[in-house]
Amino acid sequence: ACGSTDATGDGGTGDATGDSAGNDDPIVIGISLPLTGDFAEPGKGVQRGYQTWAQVVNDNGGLLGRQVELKILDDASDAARVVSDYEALIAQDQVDLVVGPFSTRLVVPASRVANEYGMLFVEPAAAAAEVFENGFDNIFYAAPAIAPDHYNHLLDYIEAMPEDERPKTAAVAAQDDPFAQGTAYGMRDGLVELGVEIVVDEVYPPNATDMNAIAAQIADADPDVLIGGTLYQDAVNMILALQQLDYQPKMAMFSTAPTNTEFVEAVGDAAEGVIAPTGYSIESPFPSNEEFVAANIELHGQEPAEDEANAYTTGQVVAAAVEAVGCAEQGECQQKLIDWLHENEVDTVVGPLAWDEAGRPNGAHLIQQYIDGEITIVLPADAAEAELVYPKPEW
Amino acid sequence: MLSAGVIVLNFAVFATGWNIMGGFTGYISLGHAAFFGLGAYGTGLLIINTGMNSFLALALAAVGVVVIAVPVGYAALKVRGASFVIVTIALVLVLQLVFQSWRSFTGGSEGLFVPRPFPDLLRPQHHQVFYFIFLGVLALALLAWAVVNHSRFGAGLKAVREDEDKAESLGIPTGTLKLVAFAVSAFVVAVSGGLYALWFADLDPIFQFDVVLSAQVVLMALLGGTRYLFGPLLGAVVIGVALEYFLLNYGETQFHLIATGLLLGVVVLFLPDGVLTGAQQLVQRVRGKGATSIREMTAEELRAEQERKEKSGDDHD
Amino acid sequence: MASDVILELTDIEAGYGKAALVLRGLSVQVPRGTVVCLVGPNGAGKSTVLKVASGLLRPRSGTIRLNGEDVTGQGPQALLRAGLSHVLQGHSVFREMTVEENVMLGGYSVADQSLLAERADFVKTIFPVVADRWAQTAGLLSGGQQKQVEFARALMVRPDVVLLDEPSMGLDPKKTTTVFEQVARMRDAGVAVLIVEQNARRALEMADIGCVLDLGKVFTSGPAQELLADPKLSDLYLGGRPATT
Amino acid sequence: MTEQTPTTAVATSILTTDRLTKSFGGVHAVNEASVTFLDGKINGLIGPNGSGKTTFFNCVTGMIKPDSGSVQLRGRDITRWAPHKIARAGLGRSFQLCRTFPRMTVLENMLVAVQPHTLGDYLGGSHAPSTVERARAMLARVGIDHLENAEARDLSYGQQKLLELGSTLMSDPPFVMLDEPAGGVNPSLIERIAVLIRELNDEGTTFLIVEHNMDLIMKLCDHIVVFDRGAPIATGTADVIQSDPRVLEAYLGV
Amino acid sequence: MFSGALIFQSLILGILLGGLYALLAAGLTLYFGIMRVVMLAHSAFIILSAYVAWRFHEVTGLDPLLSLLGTVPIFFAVGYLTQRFLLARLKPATMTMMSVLLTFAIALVIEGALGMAYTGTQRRINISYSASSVEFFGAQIPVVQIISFGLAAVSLGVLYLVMKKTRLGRALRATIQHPEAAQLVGIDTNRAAGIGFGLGLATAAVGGAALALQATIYPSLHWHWIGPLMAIIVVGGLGSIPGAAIAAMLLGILLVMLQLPLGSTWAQTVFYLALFLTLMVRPQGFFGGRLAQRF
Ligand SMILES: Nc1ncnc2c1ncn2[C@@H]1O[C@H](COP(=O)(O)OP(=O)(O)OP(=O)(O)O)[C@@H](O)[C@H]1O
Ligand SMILES: Nc1ncnc2c1ncn2[C@@H]1O[C@H](COP(=O)(O)OP(=O)(O)OP(=O)(O)O)[C@@H](O)[C@H]1O
Ligand SMILES: [Mg+2]
Ligand SMILES: [Mg+2]
Repeated sequence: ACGSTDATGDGGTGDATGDSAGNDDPIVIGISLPLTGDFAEPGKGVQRGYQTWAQVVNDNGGLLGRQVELKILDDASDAARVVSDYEALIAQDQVDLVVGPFSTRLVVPASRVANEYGMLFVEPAAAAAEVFENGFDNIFYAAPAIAPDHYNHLLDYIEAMPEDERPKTAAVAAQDDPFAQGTAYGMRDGLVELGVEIVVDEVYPPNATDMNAIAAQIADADPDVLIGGTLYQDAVNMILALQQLDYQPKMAMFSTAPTNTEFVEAVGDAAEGVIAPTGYSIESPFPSNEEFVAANIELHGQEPAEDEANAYTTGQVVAAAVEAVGCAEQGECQQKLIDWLHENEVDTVVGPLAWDEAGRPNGAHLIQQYIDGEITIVLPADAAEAELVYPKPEW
Repeated sequence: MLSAGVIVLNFAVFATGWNIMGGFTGYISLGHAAFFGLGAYGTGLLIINTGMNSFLALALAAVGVVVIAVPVGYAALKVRGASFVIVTIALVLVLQLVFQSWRSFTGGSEGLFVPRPFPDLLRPQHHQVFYFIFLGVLALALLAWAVVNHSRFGAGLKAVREDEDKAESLGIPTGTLKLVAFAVSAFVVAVSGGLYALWFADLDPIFQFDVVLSAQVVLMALLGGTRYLFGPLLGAVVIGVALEYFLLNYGETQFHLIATGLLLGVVVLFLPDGVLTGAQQLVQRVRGKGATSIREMTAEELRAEQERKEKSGDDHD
Repeated sequence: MASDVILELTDIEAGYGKAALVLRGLSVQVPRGTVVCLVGPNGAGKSTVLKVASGLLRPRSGTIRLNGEDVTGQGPQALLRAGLSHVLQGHSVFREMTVEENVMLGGYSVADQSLLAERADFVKTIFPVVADRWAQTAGLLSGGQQKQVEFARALMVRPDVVLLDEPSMGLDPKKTTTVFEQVARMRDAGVAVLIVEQNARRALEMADIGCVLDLGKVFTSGPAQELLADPKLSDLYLGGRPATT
Repeated sequence: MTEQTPTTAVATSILTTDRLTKSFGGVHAVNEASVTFLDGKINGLIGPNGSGKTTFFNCVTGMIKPDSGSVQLRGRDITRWAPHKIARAGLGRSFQLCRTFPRMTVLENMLVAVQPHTLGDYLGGSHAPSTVERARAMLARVGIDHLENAEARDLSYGQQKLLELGSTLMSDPPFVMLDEPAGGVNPSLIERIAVLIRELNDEGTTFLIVEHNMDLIMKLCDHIVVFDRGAPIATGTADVIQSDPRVLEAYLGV
Repeated sequence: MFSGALIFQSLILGILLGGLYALLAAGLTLYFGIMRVVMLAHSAFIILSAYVAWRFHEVTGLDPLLSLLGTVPIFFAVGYLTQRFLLARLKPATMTMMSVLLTFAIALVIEGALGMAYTGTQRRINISYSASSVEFFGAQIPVVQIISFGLAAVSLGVLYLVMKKTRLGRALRATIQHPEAAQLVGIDTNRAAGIGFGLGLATAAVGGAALALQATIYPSLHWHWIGPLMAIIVVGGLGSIPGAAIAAMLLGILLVMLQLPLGSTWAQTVFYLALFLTLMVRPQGFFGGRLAQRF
């Protein structure tokens, strides 16, 4: 057995292997996270979210009256390690439950292991459509929507515009990453159906730092809408490059990046008017949210971001299933949990979630926009804090 | 942990295969990760696209890699030393690019899932099976190395390592020998790659075509000693275990990188000929036979002896 | 004579790395303005003597005196500054540099540019090939041509002691004559020359003192002419009967 | 064409070049050289430094490709063959700046020189005892048998030249080309080398020797070619050469 | 098809990028030219310097270029010491091969250290003129790229003069070609080699700062650079600084131009194609560098 056993709260750390018979010893939940390597940053966020969740659960008396204990291994963002980690957790350490790591790349192999051991596998990260096409019944995505559906609200909004005001042309630049592309192409295909012409459609490798060439093409085509299938830094670079070429879109959207707290510092005023989908916002109106935000700030000294929220949501989903089914150990219990989740809806910090047979959630993402330097929810109307600004101010 | 054992064995096969080229000819290739990756992807793609038997696919893939290795080797072996190293590095980098970009065929950065050869085996058994398969392959690789080492083919390769032009003028077809060695070693490495694919099932360009992987393997070979049959194996065990250790104990930091680096540095600086050589020298030191190269007889005595010989007429042979 | 001995090696023991001794308690003296010629079988230790004398190889014991000062253990640069230069055996041109750069590097330790230019012109006159190939890469010259460049390089400085390791090797008869002439000139200019030659007869004919090395010891030494005359030595070291030309 | 002297008229040629030419940039290293060397004889090739002897060697042995002209070995055209093919055709050569395998022992250096021919040989194990014996004997003949186990890089310059010579003779090729075998070799050893060469020649090996050591050349060679500026200026026996004014002027000096 | 304006724009960007490549490759070819060292850690040092520039800006808020005042001398010293105490220990016979591994090790250590200190997060300097650009015949030229191009041009010029015109340059080359003989003409061979290496790293320092101005940096970024740089110095002819500069220029332009039709991933392969082509057609490289294959 290896790795850091991580019992949150005041509860001291204890080794979590083997005998989970006596009903008062803790429920051990195994997780492997990319705490180092390419995905270290989001990985740490997810870790915070899980820790916050465990904290909250334990403060409220635990699950089935048992304390919750997280057993977190580092996979160094390496698919090879993810697999061996989950094996170790399930086979050696005999953890009672497992939940997902971060990033599609790591979730896919991990979910396969879980599936082979027949374990329930709720995961906070893999939004890409492909994840749900492996025919596994044990996987559940704990977020409002999978990548291609992120912009649905925005598409509705555009459709609602009068014909002549609608944007005519759009450019897509997406990183070669299943999630980033998923979001961008969801929007792209939606626009195409609305008769918008795609004038630039570029893919760049994950390690690309030089956006000048792509920017040059976009600037040259000068489309109304800019869709960035981005993670974080690539968005910043693209915006800088486009500014250098002084191209001004009417509407510019980027996945993930804008919700990152550092975004504004990085691009300055250029942030104004930028649109981004998000599965979560601090202001989110759903009941359990306040508790979550408070606990996260208390525990980690910072406001939760989407990664934390997704992890927390994952926790809530698992918890709901466990409480409902009334068991949490390996064996036939797992199948019960799986079946229950397929039937029922769960209330979470990102709203009520239900899943189709492949584990796809049924919701759509909130649409946010930077207005007066603040990222504000603009869609859907019922959750909106302000009107969507179109066309956006120059950057 | 069984899977760790499999990984170490995999390294051992890889390193031994590498040593068939690097050890004999002294051409340090940092490009063998390319053959590893090609072997892995080749096997995977064959199974997926043709649905043929896994091990048949493995064999075909390995042969395919040889077919690729020959022209590549032909180009790379035209240059010596630095240029060769650079080419081999480039080979890995370019393949990584290609396999990442060519989504439709390779699955791109989403990676590739290789169906298991024994779908109905549970994972622990699965590991066990592969543990022994790898053991077998390792034995074969070692055998291959030993055969070359004792053959005159090997002698020719060593001559290349020492002075290629001289070797030529002695009638050694250096070009051909190098190419053969390159192909053979590519083959072995490809097999280890293919097996890895069958065992691990998830392939990703970033991890399969990785220069660092090459470097680690070279490190293993050097550490053990490229002039010895079991050198690479020894190195693989040491480094394999060490890497595992660093990752587990310092995983949260990038320390394992630093550790690998330091290890490599130490080996290159202080054990460039490997621990086995070091050990051997130590033994000699103890035995204390400092073979003197300087003649122990004055020219006078020598001449005298000569005359005696010539009288007794047993001059030559 | 011992008074104006400028280079003096005493009881030198030296060897390479951990291998056995090569020089086994050897002593050589080189007086000002004389040519001392070392001869001996291959592997006797002749080059090693020169390497020790010029600081390339540290002796395990024994002392080296230059101009009466103990310079044991000092490096080549120090000794060069103290007025000792050494031309290596075999081929030591800077292969990838032009003949010019090679020759000029010979004067690396000389600051005065005009002086260098002057000496450069001089070596050009005695070795035509140096002039002809001035701008060409030295490594591409023929074996003998390279030796000439090396010797020319050595002529760029005017030291008190010169160590020459088989300067005539690979040179055709004419160039050999030139080289030996130059050595004689140096002597006449008061330079002390310690020369190793396998072209033993010609070397001894020119030298003042001869010194036969074997097994890393001095086998015999004495006035060059006497050594030449000694039939046993001829037989053992100098190669049978005198040259037929 | 170069003049043919009575001695050579009878003997058949082993190596013939026809207007062989190689120039580097402006330098005509070998310039339309048409020469003939005699089978079963000890041939000499002399000439001033830079007259093209080594380049001639390199062209003949395939180490560098001539610009034009042809090389014939026993009437067979070997122009532009790969070096190892030429070596297998029975032509061995030594290098002027000696090339040994530095990290192999003296004995190994000798053994590598004995090249396998069939695939069987290649995969076949280490050398036959007889071969090893021959290697030892050869080492004794060139006078470095006491260094058998020393690594080549530890040898003195002259010792390396001797090793070079030994390994060249090891595969006993019928035709041996030596580039300055005596350079840096101790005179008494030179005599032994001379003896060795004679013996081998009596045993039927043909030699082509480049040397600046006139004693050796004049003592040994039956047939001498004098090069100047990349082309032969005189051909014949020792006495013929030594009395040739051009040779005196260009090479020996007076 | 692409509009003339777009192509012109790309051409300009290509030239500027080529300039940067030229500087980064120069150091690499320098080590090789004088010491037969394949310096795999070169790009790692570049990234290191970039990080220094970034931190410097973060902490002091001053212009990142000012960090050069510190990094250039420090890197020089580091290079000097690296050569004296690490590379000098390698056997000359196996120098080329072993130096690859040794510098590889150094690269890993640097990458690891950066990772430990600043995590794997991507960083980018954000300064007043990051987004500004000047108009040039209808093409928009980013200020930062003009700056880095200028830096490259200047340091290249200096480097070239040092190598060709100074005693030092000669001493350096003599040292690698025949250390013993070099000592005997009075060259302090250790010092010479050390200085050479120092110079190389100094260029890395400059290159790093230039890079930091216009791109994102993260610890493992050096892998992204080393490949193209290696390709450049082979195409240019190992050891030839002008060769490297020309090759870098050409490939840089080609890269940006090809990004239009091929997209940036495939465009990257241009470096490797050029590399393999060179080996096939002219292994010693296209500009000078006659001796590539002998080492
Ligand atoms: N670098 C070295 N390492 C180990 N041993 C060496 C080295 N160089 C020379 N030797 C040994 O030291 C002895 C003397 O070498 P040295 O070069 O002084 O001989 P020499 O008299 O110059 O012979 P030659 O006339 O052939 O040049 C030789 O037996 C040689 O084997
Ligand atoms: N690779 C080369 N590039 C340029 N010039 C060369 C090359 N090789 C030889 N040369 C020139 O060709 C001429 C002949 O050289 P070669 O080595 O054949 O002379 P050699 O007769 O062997 O002289 P030596 O007696 O000094 O060995 C010389 O002038 C030399 O400078
Ligand atoms: Mg000597
Ligand atoms: Mg020659």
